[in-house]
Amino acid sequence: MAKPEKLIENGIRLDGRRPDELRPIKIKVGVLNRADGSCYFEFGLNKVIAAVYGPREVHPRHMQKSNSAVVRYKYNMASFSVEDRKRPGPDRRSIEVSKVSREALEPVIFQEYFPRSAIDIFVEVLQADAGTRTAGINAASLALADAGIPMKSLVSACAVGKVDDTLVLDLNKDEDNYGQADMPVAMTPDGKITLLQMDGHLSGDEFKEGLEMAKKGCLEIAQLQRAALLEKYATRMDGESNE
Amino acid sequence: MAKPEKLIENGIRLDGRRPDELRPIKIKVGVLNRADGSCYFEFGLNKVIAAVYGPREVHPRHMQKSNSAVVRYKYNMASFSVEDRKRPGPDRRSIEVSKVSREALEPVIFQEYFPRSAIDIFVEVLQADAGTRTAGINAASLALADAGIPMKSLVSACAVGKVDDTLVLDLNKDEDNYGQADMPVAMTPDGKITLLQMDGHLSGDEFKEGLEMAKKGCLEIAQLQRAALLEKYATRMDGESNE
Amino acid sequence: MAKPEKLIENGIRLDGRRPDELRPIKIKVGVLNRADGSCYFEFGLNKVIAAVYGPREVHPRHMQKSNSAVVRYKYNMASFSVEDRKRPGPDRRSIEVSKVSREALEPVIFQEYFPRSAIDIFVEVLQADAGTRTAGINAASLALADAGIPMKSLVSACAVGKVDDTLVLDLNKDEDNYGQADMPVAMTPDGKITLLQMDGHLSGDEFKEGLEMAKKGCLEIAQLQRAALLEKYATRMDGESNE
Amino acid sequence: MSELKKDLIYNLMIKGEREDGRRFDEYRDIKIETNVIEKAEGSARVQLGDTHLVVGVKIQTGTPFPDTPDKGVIMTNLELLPLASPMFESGPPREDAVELARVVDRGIRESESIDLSKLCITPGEKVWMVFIDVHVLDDGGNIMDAASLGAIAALMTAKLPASRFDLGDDTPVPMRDVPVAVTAVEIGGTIMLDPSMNEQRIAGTKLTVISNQDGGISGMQKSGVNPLTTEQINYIVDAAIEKAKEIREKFLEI
Amino acid sequence: MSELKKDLIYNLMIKGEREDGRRFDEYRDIKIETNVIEKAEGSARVQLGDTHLVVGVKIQTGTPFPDTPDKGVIMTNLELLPLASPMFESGPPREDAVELARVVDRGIRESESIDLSKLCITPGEKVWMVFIDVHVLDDGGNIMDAASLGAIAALMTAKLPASRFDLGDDTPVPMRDVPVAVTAVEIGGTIMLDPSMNEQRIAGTKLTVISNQDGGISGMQKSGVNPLTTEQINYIVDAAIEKAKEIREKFLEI
Amino acid sequence: MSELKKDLIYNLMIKGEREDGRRFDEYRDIKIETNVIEKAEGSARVQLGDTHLVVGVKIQTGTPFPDTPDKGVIMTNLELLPLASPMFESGPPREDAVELARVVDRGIRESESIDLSKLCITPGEKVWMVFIDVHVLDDGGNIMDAASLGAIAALMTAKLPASRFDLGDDTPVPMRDVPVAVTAVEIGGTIMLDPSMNEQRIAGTKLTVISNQDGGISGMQKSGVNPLTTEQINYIVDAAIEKAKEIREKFLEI
Repeated sequence: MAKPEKLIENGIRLDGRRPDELRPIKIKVGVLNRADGSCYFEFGLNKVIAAVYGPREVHPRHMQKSNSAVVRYKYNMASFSVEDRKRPGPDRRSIEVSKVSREALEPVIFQEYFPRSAIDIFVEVLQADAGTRTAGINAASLALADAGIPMKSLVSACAVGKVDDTLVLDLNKDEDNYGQADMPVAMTPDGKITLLQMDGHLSGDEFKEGLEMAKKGCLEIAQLQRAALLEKYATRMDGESNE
Repeated sequence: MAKPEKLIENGIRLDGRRPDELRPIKIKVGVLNRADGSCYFEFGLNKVIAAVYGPREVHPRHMQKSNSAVVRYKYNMASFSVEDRKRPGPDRRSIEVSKVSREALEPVIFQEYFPRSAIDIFVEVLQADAGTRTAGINAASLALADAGIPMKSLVSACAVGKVDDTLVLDLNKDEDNYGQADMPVAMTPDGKITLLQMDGHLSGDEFKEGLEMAKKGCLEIAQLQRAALLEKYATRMDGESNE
Repeated sequence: MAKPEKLIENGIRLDGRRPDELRPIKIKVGVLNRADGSCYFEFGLNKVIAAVYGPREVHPRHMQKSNSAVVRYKYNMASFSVEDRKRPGPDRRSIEVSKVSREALEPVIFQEYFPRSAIDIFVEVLQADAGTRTAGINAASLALADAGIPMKSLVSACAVGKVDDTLVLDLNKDEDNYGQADMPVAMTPDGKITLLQMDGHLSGDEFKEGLEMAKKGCLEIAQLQRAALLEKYATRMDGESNE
Repeated sequence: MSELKKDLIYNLMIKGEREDGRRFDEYRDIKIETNVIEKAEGSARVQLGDTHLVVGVKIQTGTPFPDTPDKGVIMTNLELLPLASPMFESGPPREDAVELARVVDRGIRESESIDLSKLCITPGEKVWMVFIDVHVLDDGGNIMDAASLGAIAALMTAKLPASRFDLGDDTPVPMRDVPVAVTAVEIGGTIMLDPSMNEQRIAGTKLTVISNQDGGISGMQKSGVNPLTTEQINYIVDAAIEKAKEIREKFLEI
Repeated sequence: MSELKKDLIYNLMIKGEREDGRRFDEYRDIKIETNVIEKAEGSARVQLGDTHLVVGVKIQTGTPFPDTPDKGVIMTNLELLPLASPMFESGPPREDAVELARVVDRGIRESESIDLSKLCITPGEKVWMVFIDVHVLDDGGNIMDAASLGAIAALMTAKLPASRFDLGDDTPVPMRDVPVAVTAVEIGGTIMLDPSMNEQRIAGTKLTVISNQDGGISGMQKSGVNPLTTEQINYIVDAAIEKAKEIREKFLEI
Repeated sequence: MSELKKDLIYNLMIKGEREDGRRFDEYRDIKIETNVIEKAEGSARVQLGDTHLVVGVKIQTGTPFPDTPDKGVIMTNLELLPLASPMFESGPPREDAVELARVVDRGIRESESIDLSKLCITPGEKVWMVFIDVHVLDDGGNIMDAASLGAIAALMTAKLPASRFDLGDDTPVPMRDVPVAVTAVEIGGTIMLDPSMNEQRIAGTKLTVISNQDGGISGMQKSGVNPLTTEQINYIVDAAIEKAKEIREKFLEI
């Protein structure tokens, strides 16, 4: 898409959302058989799947920690997930996203329960449309819960941005491309920020306002996450097979 | 060579062979000093050399198997072995060829005699002209014997193919390029198939007929392999130095 | 620079030096805080920095030697050190330079004092102008001393070359590009040659004469090295902080 | 894999049964959904029993290979992602992934299911490059057949994105055959189609036969260390050609 | 890091002090020297306390990216060289180096401190490619701020080598802002700017705020596992914007 | 290597003998066969005692380097294949292979044995690229000299494949010198030429001297950790130049 003249008209964004409105979200917990825990997460056009293995043995041995689990996070984009085919394998962007995403989740995991072991989180981006790292963190948080990893709480994530001089929640691809700022945030239900990145242009006040907007978005997502977890458990208790 | 009009004329192939005739074969066992076993094998214009080291220690340690030897097979084409220089190092093709070639030989090796050790097979293609994987298996089989690795039997390999709607044994490069099917086969003297790949177009009946043709080819090669081994031992017993 | 008509006029080189004259040298020992020993060395326009860590533990374990230290040497050129940006990371040239430089220093290190440990030498070329390997060896020799590694002696290095049919000491970039021979040499104060490479064209007699010239250059450098070490210790004894 | 599990599968086999109740020549449920990735030119999600994968097809323009100046290019890649199995933990088992990708690729290429000459835009200069990427999400055995089905399903629904490259209207990828891969294993003398993960591991050796609409074979691959007899191979070839017809029919109904 | 050292730093902090005697919002000495590498188009040597690095800028012509045909290209690389710290021994900790490089890069890019459109030579064909390479020689903590300062200093003194490419006279790199990165850590509820290596390791989490001449923010990065509260973040943002002004002023005097 | 073996070689040396009965300045048998790889533009098989290698030369057209627009390109690669020695097991000892390749390369390049200007087809656009690949099959010591001989033998029998590239008739590679590498080791004060594998390992240090038809030196390389005295070096240089003449003469008879 070429740059549109306006990204917001009469207070409504090009995809019909209000400035503080999230894109449609679809969550399904426990979608994979082999993984210890898994979650499929759609965030607008973003489609990601997270899987968790662990606690399990650490290879190579020298990566073990004697008093806690090692948490590893691998964010990977499918070659077909974007307009122009991406070469398979990690690049500098995915290395950074993996690092900050891992750091967004580590604070809620009781790592000290599992010395010398690994908790492996794999996030596959099947389709990308701005917001894959936050979608991945949301999915991974549920996959950890699904794997039965003891956690202090879930983690929820979404971005806030600025387009046409207006703060908006949860940028889509066009807003990301043609907007003025993008700021992904992850937090725990009690408001602790576990991921914060920003690029673009924001005044100090805009930043503070934006952070509040992101926190509201995260709380909304947290509710959907809890509902998805409950649905999974309800299904289980009904004696249905988990597909 | 541009595609010729006919690859078979009056029942005779462009290089003068009948459909069920192998290319000239030249075998020499024990051609290297450092390797535990070795074999030079010419198959038409194909020139390959195989070396075997082992049983020997396995590095890295975690690759050891507690109740059997690990067999490793590395097929490698010299940069100068083909018309257009090949970049050195493994590519996807050589990884696949190494895998299926190893699997073609593993069934005849008494791996359980050598727990925690490795049997390493290296095949170097010095010149390639269609048929390097079968030439490599034939050479490796003899290099294993030359290294004194206990084996149930030798393994022999050759391809069968279809050109000008005719099944032919042991395709050369032009027949491979312009033919309709290529099917490399490896087998033990008692007819057990240890390698089977096919691409191109064959009817079910052609396949069955082709497989019989390949088996006959393998038996012919088996005789030459045995003769080469005997020659080596005879040479040894004559007290001649093994060159 | 395009090839000049003459590289030596009236016995004086383009940069004003006599044939047997070294470029200006600037040495500072102990320039880094984290490294166990370090040295900054300017050799004309060459700017290199060497750091030494060790003796310290060896990873991976299987690289340990049971009766002596392992000496490792990593020569690396900064991307910005040359006219046309160099891609980061080792190339074939830096692998060879690292090898011969390590071999130039190993003979003077009492490696047997530190079994199972590593002495790591890192040489970073910040600017290159012909002579980086010899500059690196000179710097590394002092960084080893600064790290307190027991040594039989220092090692000094410089190149000799032939330009306009004249033997000259310590080639600069233009002399290297347009000259007829380049011969880097490293030696101990008692005249043992620990590095010797040559390319270009020299008669047997020129070689012998050149080697003597290089030895004189090395002795000159050895004096400057000793002075730089003394300055470092003097500074220390004066109670000044080592910057 | 525990000895107990192995014994169980052997004992069932002797009674003519399989762990999931299937007949020896019966496939697990096949679910195929296409156009699941809107940003790809073609895509399919395949579930074959517990095995689950997504295939995406990306198409762009590029330069032909010097020796085939008037033909498009297809490239197949397959990733055994570490989320798909605990066995894939320490880096993907490159060898297996490479073999799977290459067999899927040959299945498409050798069956001539894509008319590569119709992928030529300007001979010697510009052709369509078709990238087939198989993303394995859950390994429940027999990835090979699932990947082959997914690749064909994704290709059959893919468009050449001509409008995006100012080359006129989008058109379907020119397909002319539907190769179907059928994989069998041999356990204790019995041939079973579509092996589950457990069956696959016990058997040691798989034989994949790829056949076309006309009943001809366009690809075969034996994978694994146990040898097979001629009789076993011939039996599998016949069974595979039959089964492929059945699968193809169902597939074309989608 | 020993428990003793940790306790020391905690105890000092409670008394309102730091191990090197600084105030909580005080930076260590900053020494910047430019044009230290004559063969680079721009360069700077930065010493921030014990942290020591060299930034070199190389500029050459190249092809623009297809989606920005009328803009130059900047690329930032940062090497955590093994000579800079015993922690970097067994291969550089790629993850940290990549993060640092990308944050420095975004700081320059997102602040629009370089006018990329002025780096275009022939739209769609030829543009200036600016390579910023950060060589870390000594890690004394807070590499991020030192690297950012070094990158800007090197760029401000860099020349487009037009004469070398037969494109007229050399001109300065078109700079229009001076983004300054300020990094803070939180230890036991106290915010400290410009963390030393020990402070950085105790804190676990850093927050970097990059701000511009107009006082606006052009980049932020939280790095590390401990969470931060909104209050802590807002405090750091305000402090960072103030401190950046101070640093920028001193910097522009150089 | 066992202490016993070392002692044996030392004791022999004291008596003026070598383990294989040679004089100190005597080479092992050299067998050279050319055109052994029909698909290469040039090739040679060299056996120097137990050392055995094949050199293949491939020649194709390509773009010259920007700084030498009117010269062809030569590139030398050497592989210490794991089949050549149990020491090469865990991945080739990259360092040694790189050094060998680079010394062979410099020997050819610096001796100006190939007239690179005659490898230019269209200045700045198209030149001949000569790839020299050394495949070491059996390591019996002194790979350096065997590889150098093989490279020269392969080049002297190589053709520029002009007809294949529609550039007229094939012509020989334009050679104008025959550099010969002679390698020596020092053991207990004694200089030995053409070291066997055992001698090489005991000595620790090799010195290679490459000399030309006019008796001049075009390359030298000390390899290994033991230092050498000026006297030893000068002795080796003289001996190497003499021996090279002898080898070159025999070589040119082939």
